[in-house]
Amino acid sequence: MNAAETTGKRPFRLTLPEEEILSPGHLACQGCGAAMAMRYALKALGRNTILSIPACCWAVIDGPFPYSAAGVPVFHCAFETAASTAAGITHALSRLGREDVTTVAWAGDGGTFDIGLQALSGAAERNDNIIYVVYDNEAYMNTGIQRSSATPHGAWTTTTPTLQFKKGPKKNIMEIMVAHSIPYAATANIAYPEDLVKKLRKAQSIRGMRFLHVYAPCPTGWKHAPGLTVKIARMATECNVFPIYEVEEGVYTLNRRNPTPVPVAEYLKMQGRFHHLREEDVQFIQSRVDRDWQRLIKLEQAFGKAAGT
Amino acid sequence: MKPKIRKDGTVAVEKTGDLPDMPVSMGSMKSNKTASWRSIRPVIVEARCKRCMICWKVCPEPAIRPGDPPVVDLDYCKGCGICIAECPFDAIDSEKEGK
Amino acid sequence: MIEIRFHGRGGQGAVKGSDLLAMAAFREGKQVQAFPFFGVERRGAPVTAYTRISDDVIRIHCFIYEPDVLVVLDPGLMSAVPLTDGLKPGGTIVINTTLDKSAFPVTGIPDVKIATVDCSSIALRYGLGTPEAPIVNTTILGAVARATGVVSIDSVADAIRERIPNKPDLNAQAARDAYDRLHG
Amino acid sequence: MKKVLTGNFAAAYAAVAARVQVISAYPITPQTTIVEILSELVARGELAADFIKVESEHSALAACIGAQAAGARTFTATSAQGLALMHELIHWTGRARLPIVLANVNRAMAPGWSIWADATDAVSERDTGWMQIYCEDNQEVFDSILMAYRIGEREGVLLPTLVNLDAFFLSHTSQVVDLYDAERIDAFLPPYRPAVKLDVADPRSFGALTSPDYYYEFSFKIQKAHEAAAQAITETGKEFGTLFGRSYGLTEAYRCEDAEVVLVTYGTIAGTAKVAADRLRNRGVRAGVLKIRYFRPFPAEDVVRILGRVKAAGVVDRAVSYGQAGPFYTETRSVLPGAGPALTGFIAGLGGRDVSVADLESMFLQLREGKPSPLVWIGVKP
Repeated sequence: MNAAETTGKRPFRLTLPEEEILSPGHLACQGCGAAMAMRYALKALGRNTILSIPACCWAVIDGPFPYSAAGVPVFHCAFETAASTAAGITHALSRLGREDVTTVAWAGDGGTFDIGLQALSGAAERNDNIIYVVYDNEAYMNTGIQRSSATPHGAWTTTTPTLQFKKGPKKNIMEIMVAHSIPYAATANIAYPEDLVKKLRKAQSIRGMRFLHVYAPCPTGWKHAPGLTVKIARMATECNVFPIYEVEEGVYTLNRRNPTPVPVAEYLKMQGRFHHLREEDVQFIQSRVDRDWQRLIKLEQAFGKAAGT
Repeated sequence: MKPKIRKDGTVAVEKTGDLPDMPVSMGSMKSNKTASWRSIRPVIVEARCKRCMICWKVCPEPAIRPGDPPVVDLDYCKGCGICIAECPFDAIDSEKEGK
Repeated sequence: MIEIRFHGRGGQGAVKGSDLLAMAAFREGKQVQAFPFFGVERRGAPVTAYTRISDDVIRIHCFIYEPDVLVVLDPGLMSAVPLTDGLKPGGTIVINTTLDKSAFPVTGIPDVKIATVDCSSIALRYGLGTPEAPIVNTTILGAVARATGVVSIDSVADAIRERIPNKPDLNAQAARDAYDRLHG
Repeated sequence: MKKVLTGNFAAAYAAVAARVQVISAYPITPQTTIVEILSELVARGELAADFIKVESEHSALAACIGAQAAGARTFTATSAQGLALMHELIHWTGRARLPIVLANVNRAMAPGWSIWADATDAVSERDTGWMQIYCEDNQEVFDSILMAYRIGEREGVLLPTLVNLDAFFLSHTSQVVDLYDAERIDAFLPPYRPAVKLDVADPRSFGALTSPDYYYEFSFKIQKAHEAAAQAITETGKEFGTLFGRSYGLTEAYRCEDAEVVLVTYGTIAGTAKVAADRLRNRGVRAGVLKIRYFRPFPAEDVVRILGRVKAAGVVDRAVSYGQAGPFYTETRSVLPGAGPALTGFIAGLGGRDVSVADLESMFLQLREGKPSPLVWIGVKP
């Protein structure tokens, strides 16, 4: 027995809720960002949570019949139905008097940006009372790394080989969701779990469609050492590849500014999926990252709290 | 539906009659020890550990319990090395498994 | 079983008329069936609808090929479509027209009874529709009741009041008016 | 209480009588009035349900699946292209063993665009684990939906049901329908209380990755559920008769006891075939009709028992399985012993083509000629 236990005081402080709802033994790859995202999300939301999970890495991570790792009820649904299944769940809960339960649609980028976009748009337009979380690892990882519309310019995937790497920008899912006039949309990053937890708790306090775009690296698909997951994720935000911000009722708030952003080249060189890029490709990507960041700043200037209306 | 749970936490579903009507989980993935996935083992060096609990925070499994010092649960640690990479005090050594 | 076929143009309310006739018969304890010819209906285009009335369960579910009664909401249709095809010998035709029944000679079917009434004028008097497009479906049911006796005028009026949300009493009164004015 | 209602209204009122808690549906001709009347009844507070007005049929069934899994009784309705769009989730519902009830207005598949009656849409969902009922009239639509919940929710069954009504011949046809009274219906159909549901107090995952070690057994259990359903359908159909005065079974045999020729058929054609049989009997032809109510579970015993007594039988399909024959014909053929009656398959009424009493009389008479054929197209232009 150590001193802390006898005195009841602990010589350490936790910055996240201590309770673990996600159980170990799940089937995520070593260093999986999506597993971290779920662990944090459940810490934020608590046990009164029901998940709809479509085809995505998490359909496997949760474990095969007769097991589950999530620790909360999960309905494994069809690929394109995370939002529509969750809509059904939340309406049933409301009808059965369980307003204390949070319904979460939990999908990958393919199930959100691509095949599930129609159902997501429908649920957003109806303002169904769900939290929709997309954990974005920028490709179809569960089927073995095929490009999705969340795959960034320049990336290798098995369907965008290095000789013909992904051309064109990643779809701006946040702007699509903001265009639906939903009450809350935010980006978050597994490298900033306190921010992620705070945003999910804020989302939980709001009714209607709430959308979280969570950045979740995939060592397998991005070709980096599993130990670098958090470093790469952090760098994505530090170099403005993945800014973290919130849009509440149309009001933009940038949660983090980088006085001197890390060059995008630093981020790219850590991942095998970008190793084929030439200097001019890297410069092009840097120019687009800068442009998108400036655009976001202007959105905050125009539609942020300081804009004053 | 009352599943038979074995001592190791696994669910006994051997006969058709043991099965529910659809695939509904009856046990926790906790019965699935993932130690065998590991080729490196994180070893927390107590003397260097400042009890910041970042290793606990970043573990994707979770396989680290907060404590004084924190404890790695080697039944589940997959050896991803995030805790090693993220420790700001270089207090977690990496040891090769099966050496 | 009595089989009645309605002929009108899109917008005149033939389908609703067939339904109201069934409702009236139902009020008298009959088994009924009413349905439109399932076209892609457009204003002005010829429309057909059907009503079956019986003391027994109605099992048949096909179009009416040999009607006992024809109800014609627009006299122009008498020459525009082969309307009297299949009409049973001794059958009845009720026509919305300003003309006398002698203007509608029917050949090849014995003992056809023709009843005419100017439903358009009656409907307009009660404010049903516009001079260009009077709505005559409720009005003509009064004439059908008088000419065929398949339902009473009271049942027709009750069915109209139950099922027509807009101007129910005026619609019912128009039907009674047609009943009274029928030249049979 | 008796009312004159179209088939679509009967379906909507049945959902109300069943006190469904969540509705999710998308409009499509000729189903549209079902969603319109339910929208109106929910808005007026006459039905205490959430109506999720989704952006597609696919989402309609997905939402019903989520709601039913969370413990609510749900209802949806569609037709043709909409049913086809749901197809993936039709399988999902069957394998998830969720007793959802779907009113499907049988309509032809495009192209060319056709909004008219044809059962090919529903028959294409044969292998999904759903029960399938085909209704002859609007009363049967109302009664079948009520019974579908009772049967589907029964322990050991837990299956969804497709309740089919012919486009326009029922959906837009007014008939007298007895809506009974609410107390008796409530006694017949108690509230939905599933043994297992999405419940934070008992967290489980539903439908996870299932290895070959178990998938096979889950499939076996669906087959067993259909066998249990056949029993439940018979029992519930009798009980329904005691309570409401109308009994139902997997099939309905009409004047088959002494029949020399029998037409096997379904939907509204069954009713017209009964009229044809009556008229032929007046002319000395001993004709009978075997109406198939349930396509799944398929009523093999009834078919064998009734057709085993006759010399010649025909199956009238308002659907076709291209490259083979009428789907009800092949099913009927498959259960009959080799020495069974001479069996002819008729295709009739596709795409809303009217099937008249005269057409059906001609089919009966063709059976008497003793030249069975698996595929006869009635009325096809030469």
